[in-house]
Amino acid sequence: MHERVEIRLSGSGGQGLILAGIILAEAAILDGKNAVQSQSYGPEARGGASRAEVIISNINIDYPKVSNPDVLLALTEEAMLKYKYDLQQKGLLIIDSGIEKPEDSYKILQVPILETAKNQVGKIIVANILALGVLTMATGIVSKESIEKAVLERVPKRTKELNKKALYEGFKLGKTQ
Amino acid sequence: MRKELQKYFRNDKLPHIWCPGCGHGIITGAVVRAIDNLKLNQSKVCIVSGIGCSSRAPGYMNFNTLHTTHGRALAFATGIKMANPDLKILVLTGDGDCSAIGGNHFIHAARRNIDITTIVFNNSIYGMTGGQYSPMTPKAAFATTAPYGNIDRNFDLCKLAQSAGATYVARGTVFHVPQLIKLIEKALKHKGFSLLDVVDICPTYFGRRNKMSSPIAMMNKIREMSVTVRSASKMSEEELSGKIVIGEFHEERVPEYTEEYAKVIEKAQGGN
Amino acid sequence: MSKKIILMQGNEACVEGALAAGMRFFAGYPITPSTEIAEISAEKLPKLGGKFIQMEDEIASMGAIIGASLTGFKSMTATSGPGFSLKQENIGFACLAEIPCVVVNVQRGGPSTGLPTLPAQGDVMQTRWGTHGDHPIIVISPSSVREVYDMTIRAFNLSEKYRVPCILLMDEVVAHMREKVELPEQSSIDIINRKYLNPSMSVYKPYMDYDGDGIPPMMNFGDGLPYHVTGLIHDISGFPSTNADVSKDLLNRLMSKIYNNLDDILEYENIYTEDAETVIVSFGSTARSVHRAVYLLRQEGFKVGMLRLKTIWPFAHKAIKKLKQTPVRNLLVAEMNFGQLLETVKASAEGAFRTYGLNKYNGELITPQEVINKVREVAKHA
Amino acid sequence: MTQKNIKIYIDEKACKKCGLCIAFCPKKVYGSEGGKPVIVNLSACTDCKLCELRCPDYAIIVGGENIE
Repeated sequence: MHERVEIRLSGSGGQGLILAGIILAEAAILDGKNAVQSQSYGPEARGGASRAEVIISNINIDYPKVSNPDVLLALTEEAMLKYKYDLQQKGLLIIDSGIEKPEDSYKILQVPILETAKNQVGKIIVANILALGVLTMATGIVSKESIEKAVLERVPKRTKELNKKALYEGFKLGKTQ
Repeated sequence: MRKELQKYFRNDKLPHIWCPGCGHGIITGAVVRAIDNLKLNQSKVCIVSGIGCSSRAPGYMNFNTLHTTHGRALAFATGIKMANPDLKILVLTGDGDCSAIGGNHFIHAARRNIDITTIVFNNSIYGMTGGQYSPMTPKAAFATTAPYGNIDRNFDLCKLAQSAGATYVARGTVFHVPQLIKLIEKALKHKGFSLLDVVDICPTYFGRRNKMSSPIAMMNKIREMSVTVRSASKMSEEELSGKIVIGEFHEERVPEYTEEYAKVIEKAQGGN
Repeated sequence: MSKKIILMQGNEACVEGALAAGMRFFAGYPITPSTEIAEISAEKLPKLGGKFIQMEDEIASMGAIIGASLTGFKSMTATSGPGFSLKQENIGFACLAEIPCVVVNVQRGGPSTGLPTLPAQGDVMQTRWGTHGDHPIIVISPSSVREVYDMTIRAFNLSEKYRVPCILLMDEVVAHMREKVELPEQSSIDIINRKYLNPSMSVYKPYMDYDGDGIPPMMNFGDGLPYHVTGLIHDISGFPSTNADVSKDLLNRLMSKIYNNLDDILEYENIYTEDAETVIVSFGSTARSVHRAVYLLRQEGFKVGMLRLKTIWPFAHKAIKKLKQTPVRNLLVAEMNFGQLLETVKASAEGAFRTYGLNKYNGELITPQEVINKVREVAKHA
Repeated sequence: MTQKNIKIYIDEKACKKCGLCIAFCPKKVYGSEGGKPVIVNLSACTDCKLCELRCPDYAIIVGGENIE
């Protein structure tokens, strides 16, 4: 893997992207790598475009911010338009099917994250975990075992099964491409 | 000074800095007598003050004494009481210190019902800085910063304390000293936030500017204007105008803050 | 053996470090970006029998920790921007009355309400001179989550040892980022506690330099002999004095107890400075960008190094002095402000180096690329 | 009712001559000598101790036991 991989997870406030970022970073640590997680931090607690950023590396991470993401996940069009400006030309853009696909030269993976969370898993609220499944399969940045362990350690006990199901649906969606 | 009271004073620091006829010495004497009557453990008493003439009192008193910043005595005292609830905490404060710069700390200490006895040396003026009007200066009174008469409306500290949540509220005066000592004893025995508003005299700054330059004239004014809570209850608002209502206004038993926090500790450590 | 490796937020590491150092009292008031420190303290302190209180404002919080410290509790408060401004008067009280306490300031953009959620390093001078009058103070600044943990412990140790408020100067980046950390076992941590007076003494003079080290031993309120503490200039017995010699002697002792112990207090890190022509001075999260830039520039063959200050105040003049014995010609001071530390570095350099500032104050962390660009520009001048 | 062996001690060094004791003694026990209280009518004293309690400077002791 690269010395330093930069991932940006974006969507609207309240979609649980910061939690997703934390879980992704924890999965990387479980894999024995270094990880730094940070977030944009606005005054609004809900709504608006929000992002979480994770840097994963085999060596020490000094500069803690994402400058040119290798991967951008966007769950809403607003977030995609706001945050794709500095995605690397060879980067990967993962977007929800509800978003109009941009005419960019990035590698684009468009999958029905929100719809699957709502209809297959049964709760739109687990879209963040489902997205992590997609991202894991599409990038191989963290191992499936570690992301599963990290998810189960972070989510509330009574939602473990639901989140596990979401993660596995994400794995499936990530693999289909 | 009476022999049995000497141990409560730092005798090498006396005489105090207060002007002739200043009521601060009377209140300080009453506090010490109340402590003696209750036989409080001297090494477990902690007296905290802010800034101003009255806040010099702890310096003369032989206890754990803390002379803090202007208006902040209750904040420091809250830290002490929280950390060590075994200590008996008194806050000695002036009317400006307590109700202006320290007003916010005052209402929140009352709201928490933390076990602190606050005694306000209420002489209606800033003495240390030379006679400016305070939130307790009566309307139309004169002060160096109110040369045309004070237009500010003044606080009723007892009403403020009670509505903020204080669980013992009383008012005494430097004229009615035997009653004052009893009120201080009651306040000290009360578990929770107790406020004692003590109507005090400042002949030097308040008196001179308001045609009462002698302490005797100021004392006479207190004597004339004082009515008991009981008599006041039968008087109209008009009749009460300008009067000083003295006695106990409020007393209730409400869970005390540090006792409530002890329950938080219990809960956090696995109890219920 | 160390504890398990986990992902931890800077503000969380601050509380963990404080608890490891023995903090048992926290008073605070919510303010971004320091609030998590209060929230986590509220949860964790009572579990250890410690006390947490949310006061009515920042002023009260500072007063409360001074009060608690006087009863023997290791005490801390945490704040940011406007809240740090409000604490200044009582920080001065703690300096003069020599009450150990730790004040965490998570810097955000200012002045005034400024940029509450965004990073800055604009409080460098306020930490030194925020309260009025001449006074000593110790300010230390971490660059990583693990260092937040270590430095919070160090803040308590320094504060207890020297009876001085110690300010942990963080910034929003370090406070809010989560990072992999490996915390040490409690048994491997050095803890320093305040000096107490031999309890057999029958008279206690709270400001008497019994041991000749400039640091008077303490006694807890309620533990025995009554004594007086005041924010007025006081003599060795603790009582107010306006005597000229008393005033002079007290201020001299307050200053010398810090300035006689600089070897113990000052910490800094030199990276590639031995052969560098340009050295970048930085601290806090900015130092991480600088580190990245130095790494990249070295790969290109640039003779560049960095000096990272861990102790901000007192200023590490000796670190600048040592650079005078190296080939360094340029000093570049990178900070998220208009150049607050730059002025001190310039004075310390005494003309021995060309000094430049790299200053950013738009609510964003300085990037490695910006550092690289500035180093190239400086190299052209040379 | 008067008590025979009541003594009043005035600490002249502590007294700041405010006159409160003289003015407010219910039995007019004190007279003034250049502002300082002097005892002019000891037999009238009822041992009420108001002068002692109201003295801002702790300069008065009323009663037998503590007086040298």
